Amino acid sequence: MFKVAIVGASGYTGGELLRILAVHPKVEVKVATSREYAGKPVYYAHPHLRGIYRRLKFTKLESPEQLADVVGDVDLVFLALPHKVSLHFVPKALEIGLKVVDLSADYRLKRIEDYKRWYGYEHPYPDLLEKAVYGIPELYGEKIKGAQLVANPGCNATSSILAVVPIASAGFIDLDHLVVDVKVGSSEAGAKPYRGGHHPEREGTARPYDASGHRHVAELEQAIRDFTGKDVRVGFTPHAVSMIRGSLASAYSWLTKDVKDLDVQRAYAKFYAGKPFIKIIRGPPMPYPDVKNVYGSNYAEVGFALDKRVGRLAMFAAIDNLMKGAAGVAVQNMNLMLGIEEDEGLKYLMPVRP
Amino acid sequence: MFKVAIVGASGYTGGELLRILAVHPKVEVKVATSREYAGKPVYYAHPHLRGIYRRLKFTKLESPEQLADVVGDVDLVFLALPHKVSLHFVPKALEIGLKVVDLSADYRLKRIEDYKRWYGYEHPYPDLLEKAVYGIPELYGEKIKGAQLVANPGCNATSSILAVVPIASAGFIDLDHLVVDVKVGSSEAGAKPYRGGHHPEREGTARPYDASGHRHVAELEQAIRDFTGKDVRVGFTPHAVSMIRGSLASAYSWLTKDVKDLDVQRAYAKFYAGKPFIKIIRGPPMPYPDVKNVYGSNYAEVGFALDKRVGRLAMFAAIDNLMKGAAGVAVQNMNLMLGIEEDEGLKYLMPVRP
Amino acid sequence: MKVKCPVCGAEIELPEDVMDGEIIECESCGAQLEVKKSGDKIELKVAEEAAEDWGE
Repeated sequence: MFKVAIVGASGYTGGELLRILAVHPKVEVKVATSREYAGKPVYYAHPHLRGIYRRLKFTKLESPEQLADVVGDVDLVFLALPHKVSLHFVPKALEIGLKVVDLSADYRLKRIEDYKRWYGYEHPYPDLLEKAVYGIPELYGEKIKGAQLVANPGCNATSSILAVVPIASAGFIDLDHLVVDVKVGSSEAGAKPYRGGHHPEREGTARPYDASGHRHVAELEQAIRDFTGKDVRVGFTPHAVSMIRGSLASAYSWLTKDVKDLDVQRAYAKFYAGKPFIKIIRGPPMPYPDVKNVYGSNYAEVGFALDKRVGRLAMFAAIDNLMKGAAGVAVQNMNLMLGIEEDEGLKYLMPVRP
Repeated sequence: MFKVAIVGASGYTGGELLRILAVHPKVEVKVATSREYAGKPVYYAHPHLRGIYRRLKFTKLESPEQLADVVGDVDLVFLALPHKVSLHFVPKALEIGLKVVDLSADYRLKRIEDYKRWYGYEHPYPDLLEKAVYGIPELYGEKIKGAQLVANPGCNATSSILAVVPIASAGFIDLDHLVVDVKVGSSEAGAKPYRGGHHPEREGTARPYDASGHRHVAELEQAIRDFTGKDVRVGFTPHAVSMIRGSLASAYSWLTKDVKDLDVQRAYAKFYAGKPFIKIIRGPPMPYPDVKNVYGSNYAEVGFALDKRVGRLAMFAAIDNLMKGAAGVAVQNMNLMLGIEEDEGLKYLMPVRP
Repeated sequence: MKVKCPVCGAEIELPEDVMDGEIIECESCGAQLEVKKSGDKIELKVAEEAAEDWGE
């Protein structure tokens, strides 16, 4: 039985980690930390988990130095801390021999200059950037198995990558003309109230944000670089839409080869062969991905639409931003790092529809 | 006092026409037809209009031949009939001397082959196609003033056109690489229940539809042709998202000239100078358009985002699909055709927010 | 005091006591203009930075 700790467990992602691990037969949550809820049972932050984690209370953890005492004897730690806070917890956790799944953005990018541009700071641990493995199992599964440190991906980056990379690496789209338009639910911004996330302001909205360049694009460009060797610049615009969960990426590019629908489907099928959480969608009953088909689960629906008249290919991926986009993939990474079946635990979480 | 008739007045668009015209000081709704609700007061189909249209009942109208008797003595008729039904009503209405605003798609396109391709039929009245004026006042206002027949635009076509045409005609984007991604509310599909519009299926969804070519693109390509002389093919993908009203078009292309934000803003300001229903959005407090800012009104919010790093321009427009996308613009066209102030009546309908 | 809108060129009437940093809306094109006042020189600049509170 493996033991894990969740640092920063009172947020939405922390709640999802607890929800998944409650049905994971080979892993036990030993520690769940939260400054705000320290001393309280976990259901204070996650009312739907009342009666499920009977003895687990939130413990206080304020600085990296306390890691050894608070989580010392676990096998793996999930760091669900804000960006730039996680930064200094990771080295400490590795130092005391823990495997780390970091859900922040602090170790996702390989190039120092990317942190300068997208996050505005000089990364203090460039050596750890090398060591960290980017946590998308469908792309980097083998490396994740042997990893000590996995950087969990951003949710909008995940849906975009799952839609685009198999086709980019198949080499039949014009990578100099690639744009991604993401529609995402309100839970993506986390549990802290702010004006844009206030229900009357969010209900019924459809609006772009960070439209002249959103930081998640750096992860998409990094993955395209890894799989095509090409250094591309992608247009990327997220939109806030009126739903709680879901990230739907719609990527558009133009064909550089005369391909048929079957060729596109084959490219996805080849790339995702044997991957338990990817569903490739084509034809009836619903021809394209829908976030409602993966709600509350770790599945991703991937699909496409070839517009022969225009020679344009649309690539789609629908995920639950809190699951395949955060906590679900974190557990998937944990499984691989601990040598457990990739879908263990996660396979019990069926999509909830309607 | 002008008199108007609404043929097919029991649907959502019919209800919006009644809602607007109830506050229009210079126009009176003489006739509202509906086969299904014939003999019933209008609020049977539109409960929110109870007590507003005291004496107006739905009258039966089944074939073009009955037009003369049922709506004979009005000045203008709105045809809110399904596609290919309106087809044969228009010639008859013109014959008896009525001005016509046709809300169907039957007279929107100038080229016969477009009806072949997008609607699958040989258009029986090519001469009327020439006569019809495409009903977007911000583009064709002068022609609409003198028109006998106006073809009201499609809602997703309207938001796309309002976002793209000013920039396409300013000549600094690559029209060979233009895609439009539209997010639209459930009311766009009309009042008739169908599986995809069933609340449990629609609530919380984000999914593409008609993704390999939606007929509204023909209207966008026609407008671009009219304003640039270029025959372009545009990628166009609508998405069903979880809201009732709203059409947000996000159009993407690449710059062919070194332009700054101010140049883009100027292009919009110049094109839309003096147009009462267009709001150009830039900077605080909300940098981009939001459908919630135009809900229930005839306004359109237009905005943009220049991604200098990628050399990509995003063009946005947010409208209420039932208003600026259907009934609102129909009344705007009516005002122009009858020589009334363009914003008469419509100016009383403030956006409803939050 | 008359100033030209930097976006559409329309003439904008500014009150004498207009403050530095005040936001003026151009009547004709709706552009949001920030007043830059140094000494008696007044200039209107398009308000650019996006308020963070709306984004995620």
